Amino acid sequence: MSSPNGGAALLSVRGLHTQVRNQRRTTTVVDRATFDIGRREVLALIGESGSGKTMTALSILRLVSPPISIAGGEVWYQGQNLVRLPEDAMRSLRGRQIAMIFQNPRDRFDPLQTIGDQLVEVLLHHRVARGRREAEDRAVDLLAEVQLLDGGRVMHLYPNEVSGGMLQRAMIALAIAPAPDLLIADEPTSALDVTIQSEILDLLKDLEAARSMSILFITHDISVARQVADTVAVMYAGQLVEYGAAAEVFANPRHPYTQALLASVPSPDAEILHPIPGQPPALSNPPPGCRFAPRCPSAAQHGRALEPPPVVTVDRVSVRCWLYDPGGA
Amino acid sequence: MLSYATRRVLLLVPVLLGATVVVFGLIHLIPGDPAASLLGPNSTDAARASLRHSLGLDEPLPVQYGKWIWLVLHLDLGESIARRQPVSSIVWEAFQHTLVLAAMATLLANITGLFLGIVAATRQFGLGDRVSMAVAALGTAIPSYWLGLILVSILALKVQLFPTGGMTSAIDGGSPGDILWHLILPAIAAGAAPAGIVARTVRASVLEVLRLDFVQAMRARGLSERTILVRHILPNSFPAILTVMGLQAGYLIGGVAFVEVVFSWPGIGNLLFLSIGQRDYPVILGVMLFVSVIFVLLNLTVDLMHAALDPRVRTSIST
Amino acid sequence: MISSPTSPVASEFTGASGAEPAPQTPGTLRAIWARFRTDRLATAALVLLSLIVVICIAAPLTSPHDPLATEAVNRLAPPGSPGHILGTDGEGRDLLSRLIWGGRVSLLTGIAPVLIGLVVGGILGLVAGYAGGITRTLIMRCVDVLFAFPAVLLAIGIAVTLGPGTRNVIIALAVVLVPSVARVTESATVSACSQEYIEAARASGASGLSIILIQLVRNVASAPLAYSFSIIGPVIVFAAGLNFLGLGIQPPDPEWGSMLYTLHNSLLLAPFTSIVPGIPIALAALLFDIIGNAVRDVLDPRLA
Amino acid sequence: MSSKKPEDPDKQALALDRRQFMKVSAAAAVLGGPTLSAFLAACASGTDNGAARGGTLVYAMEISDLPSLDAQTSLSQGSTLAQAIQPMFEGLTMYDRHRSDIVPPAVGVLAESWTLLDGGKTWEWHLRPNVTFHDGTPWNADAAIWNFQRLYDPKSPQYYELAFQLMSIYMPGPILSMTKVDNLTFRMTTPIARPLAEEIEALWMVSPTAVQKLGNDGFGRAPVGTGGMKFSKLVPGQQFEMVPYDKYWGAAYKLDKIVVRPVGDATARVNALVSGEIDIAVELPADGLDPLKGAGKTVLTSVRPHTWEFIFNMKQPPFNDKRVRQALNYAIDRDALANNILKGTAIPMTQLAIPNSEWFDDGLAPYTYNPSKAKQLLADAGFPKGFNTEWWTATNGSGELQPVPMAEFIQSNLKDVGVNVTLKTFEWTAYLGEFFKAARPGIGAAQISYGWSWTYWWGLLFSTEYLPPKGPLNWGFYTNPAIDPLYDQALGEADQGKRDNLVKQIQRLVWEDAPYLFCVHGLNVRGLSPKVKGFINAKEWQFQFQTIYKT
Repeated sequence: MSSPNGGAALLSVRGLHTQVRNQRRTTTVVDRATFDIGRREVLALIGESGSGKTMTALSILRLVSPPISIAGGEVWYQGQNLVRLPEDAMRSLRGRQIAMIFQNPRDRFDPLQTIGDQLVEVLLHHRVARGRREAEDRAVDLLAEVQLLDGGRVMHLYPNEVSGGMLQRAMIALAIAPAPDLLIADEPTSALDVTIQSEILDLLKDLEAARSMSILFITHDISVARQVADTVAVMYAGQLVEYGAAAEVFANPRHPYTQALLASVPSPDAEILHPIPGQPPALSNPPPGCRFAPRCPSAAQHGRALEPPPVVTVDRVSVRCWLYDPGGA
Repeated sequence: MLSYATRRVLLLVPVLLGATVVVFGLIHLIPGDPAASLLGPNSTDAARASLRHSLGLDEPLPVQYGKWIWLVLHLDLGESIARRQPVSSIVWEAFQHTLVLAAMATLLANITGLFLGIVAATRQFGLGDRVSMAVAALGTAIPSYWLGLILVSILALKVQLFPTGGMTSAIDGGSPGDILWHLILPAIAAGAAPAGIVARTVRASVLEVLRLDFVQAMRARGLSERTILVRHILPNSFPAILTVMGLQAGYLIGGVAFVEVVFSWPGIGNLLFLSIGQRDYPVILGVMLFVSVIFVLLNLTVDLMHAALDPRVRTSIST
Repeated sequence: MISSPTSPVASEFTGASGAEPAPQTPGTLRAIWARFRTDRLATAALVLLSLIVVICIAAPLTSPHDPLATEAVNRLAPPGSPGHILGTDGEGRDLLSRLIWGGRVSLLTGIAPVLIGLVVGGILGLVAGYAGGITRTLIMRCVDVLFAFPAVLLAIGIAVTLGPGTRNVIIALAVVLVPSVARVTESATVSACSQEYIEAARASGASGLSIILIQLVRNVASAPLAYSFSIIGPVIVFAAGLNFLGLGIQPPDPEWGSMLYTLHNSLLLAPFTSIVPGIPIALAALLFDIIGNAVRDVLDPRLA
Repeated sequence: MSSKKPEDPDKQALALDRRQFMKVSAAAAVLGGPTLSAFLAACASGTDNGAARGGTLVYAMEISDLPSLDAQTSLSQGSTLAQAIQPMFEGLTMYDRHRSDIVPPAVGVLAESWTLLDGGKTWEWHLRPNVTFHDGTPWNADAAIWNFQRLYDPKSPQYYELAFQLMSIYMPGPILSMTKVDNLTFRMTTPIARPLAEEIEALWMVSPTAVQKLGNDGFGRAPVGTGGMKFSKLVPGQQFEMVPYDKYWGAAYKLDKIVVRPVGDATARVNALVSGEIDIAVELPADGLDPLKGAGKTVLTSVRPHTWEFIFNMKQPPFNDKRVRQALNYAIDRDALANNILKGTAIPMTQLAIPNSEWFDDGLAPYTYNPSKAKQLLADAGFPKGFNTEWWTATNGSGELQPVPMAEFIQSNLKDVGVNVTLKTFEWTAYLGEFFKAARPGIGAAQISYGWSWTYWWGLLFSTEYLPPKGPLNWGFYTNPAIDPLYDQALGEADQGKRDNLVKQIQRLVWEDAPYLFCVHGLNVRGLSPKVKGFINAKEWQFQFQTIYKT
């Protein structure tokens, strides 16, 4: 799959393959994922929980460790293949050039240190500020940038003393402190109240514009993806099943899973909700051929559920489905 | 924090009261006439009768207990049969020496335990883990009194690097350096088992913290492993480690007893050992009562430090 | 350098994917044994320990000599002497025979207190956790009181009061162990009682009481069992220590700790012989430790 | 008489001067103080270089903690503590331990001489002039009377019951009267003639002023005597120190300081000697001697009056039967006990008296190792299959050698003739406490060792007068009506040869009656650092520090 929006890619993921290995078997959790993120682009990676979205993100940052490992593929960033980069170089790239924020901010802070201390630590570590005083000043500025206006007070609070929304803002401040090119946001709003969700989404959009960052936005929530995405990649059972410009995919979903997904959530266009029948397959024992076949209403149409479907590009949207096989139906 | 501390301190009262009941009970479990045991074989019948009376042994048990506790509250633990000195001063003297040894052993055990535990946790399932945990297992299995004998046999008698026993040199002894020189072998012998336990605890708590999500977030921030370990993982493991370290320090106050005997260290354990041989019951029971108080206070200190170190405990209690 | 630890996501993932069965309750003995056997080190330890235990129990058959027969002309014979594989002690008694006979006492004083502690502490903890209210407060406060003494000193104090002898050492150690078993059992019982099936069974009335208790014991048992197993090793060391201090068995009957104390008089003359009785103490403790760890992993995987 | 240059103790071991063995006769009026010169001349004796002096000596006591240092309660630990505080204290008489050729005789020390009046019932003591205690209190008749009142006069304010209890083992009293004749003379009257010069040898004088000022407990922590060394420092439970007393009346001690530490564990004493932490230790285990010699240390032994035995409980069966007692005496292998278990640090007991002593009876047959004879005697007594019995022993203690291994060996010997002994062990202090309560039903025998060196002991042990509770040493309630007249006769007999004969007759009766399981004579093992010079290996339980110095 190539970048659907064209232009020079900031990050190119090619055939990324991540596995969990234990004594008995090897389970593929990210199956040859291929996609690009352009400069100032927001790519929404959509899928149910357990579909491999987070694994994809962690694989890009190489934050996986045994028994999980990257078994193949490439991740190109500024002419370097991150999969093969030495650990030292990778570490200096983490946070500074590719930052990440997470779903439950409360679990992602050191509970024993104040928010300020943790900000200062990152600022000093990445040499964004020299000396503690300067770092504290910068930290207050950063907190202001994420709409935490009484930064001077927040600095001295412990993570368990502030609300989830404030903490998510603080985490964003932490992430953008070294001015990264790419921000990976893993379900950043899922744990928050709906009102705060949209504030955070707005904040991320603003920051994207103001700091000209790219964002890899991971969510299971189609409505959230609709609000932020330039590009959409839909993941099912470790595989990308549909990948294309957001407008196109949302307007005209091709893969039966994408269609079902869109039908299952409230949207301006859909009046009735249709939950997807059945359960996603166990990745340790995926069905042969098309992984969605057991739940697919259209599987009977092509009758080739037992063979792996090809990836077909239709109108600059890539789809992994027998329905679009040029040689087939 | 303050109310938490107050509550913890108040909870001690029934526990300490119970401890006195246990010790009082033990006095009365001693077979034979306590007065005869307390006064020794050379005592006259009159002296025994007067002691029985002053101990109130001719009165109902609750009255006896009340009178005894009154004496205990005045730090009067009776008089040693063998030494004919107040038990309180004998015990206090010996306790200070035990404290020195227990402190040194605790220090050694904690440093070694921390080192082994961190090595093991950060190399989970690797060679470092296996070696560290094997050392820890050996440490906990080897009897301290046996290790003491082996150390004496090799390092004091064969190589003569260290003294064979005692706390000070007979000639010009007593300087801190001299005491330290006498401390090394007994502290190693006493500290081996706690070191093993601390190592296991450190490994488990560090692994537990390593499993926490914030560690991954720290990595995503680009922090180095060393920074994460030293500034975040260890402080977070520390409350659990501290609890075990405190327990081990408490254990050592009693547990150095065996080592004290092997090294003739003039502490509580040696005192207890001698008093056992001499059937010096007032000293034995005085030691138990005294040490239980110290032990309870030590546990309290550990709890309070735990609270002080962990803002979650602190705030959850202050709100 | 420091390698990366297991990712939290990984365990979550493997759990969700059903890659591992999620063991919750110990299940049948057969299942426990099957899981235990996968630990090769622990299995080897079990075999070796069983061998030691059998040899000691069968002392009348396995001991090459009378452990009390002195041979004054042949005292402190070095290991490998004719007729005395491990040599002889200070009174010319066969060291191996004394170790074998002594093992009976040492193992008994190490294991019996744990068993007593398990039964008594287990019942107390179960009653306290199940009954709650004033009963629980009463029991647990008493337990707290015993916790006010360092274990070593409490055991010494009790043993001294009761007088020397193997039986009294066992009693003293059991008293020391009861509180910790009671605490472990009580907290396990409280958490088990909060589960719905117990609530429901309770609501169904007294007729179901015995069933509840059986059910409860089955659910609670693993924690105190694992705990008890893990302390056998230290208790063996501890019990031998009390004998080392002269609180246990009386001469000339052999026991590892008291043999060690007696032989330390010959430390300079026969260093090896003098420290030999420490070896079985450490070995038994180590083997129990290895087995205890494996048992804990099998019974209570969350603690692993 | 000046003391001789010390000779090789091993060669000297058996060379005992019979004429001097018992020199104090209770019946004869003797002017005492025959060997004061030893104290006075010590400076010039004992070494070939009289000018050599100095050094700090570390002496290890064979007890585990530091009890009160009061000379008059020091016997609570046997004579172990007495040995250690000996440099600070002196009595009216003391053994002259400045010689190694004979068993030390009692000589006048704080008494220059004495006169026996009233057929030996009244002793008139002539005190040494110009002696002061370390605190400046003068030594005179008042001080002497005050000291005896402290022990023997319950009506005096300074009466110290504990001291009396401990001391009465050696001098049971009573003292009928004490009268001051002049400032340096007083008289002491006892109901019968007694060999007081020997009996009060271990009764040392304390400063009345210091006791009054500090109280009995306080005095025990800061003792004041008249000896050549004075107390300087106490580290509770660990050590005490003594330095020379510059106003000492006698020959100055040569050491600059003596440090005394309690090291109760015999092996710990050997270890500390080997590693050089201490300079002198006594009561060393047999297994420690070869390693000590290997480490270049000096090991000294000597045959001195000492017996190690089990006392049978004569009050009940089976030990009220002489055949049983004799049987057991035939059942033990004394040679193996002395030579193998104790590795030659003891000799087999062939009679109560040590070889070559005044009382050694060449015509007395020893109990040999003869198990079949033992079995026969047991069968005759009605125990063909033997019996079970409980015996008590200490685990350590003053003069006790290695009681547990020895008892275990004996136990194993007795098992061979069908007598099953259950041992019950006690630490020394507790053991003495139990021992002094005398035999009780159910206890077959109790172990003890005696370091007696004068006739008087045998009265305490065997005469009807000193049955328990009056005489706590006769644990087993042994009496033989034939002994009493012999003993009375001996006490009053002036002629050395006749008295020795009487004593030998007592011994024959005792040997035949076998109230003890006779075992061994200990050889008084002393270990010395090679740096210790001027040490005189006295043939007595204690040695003196006066002539010692260190290089």
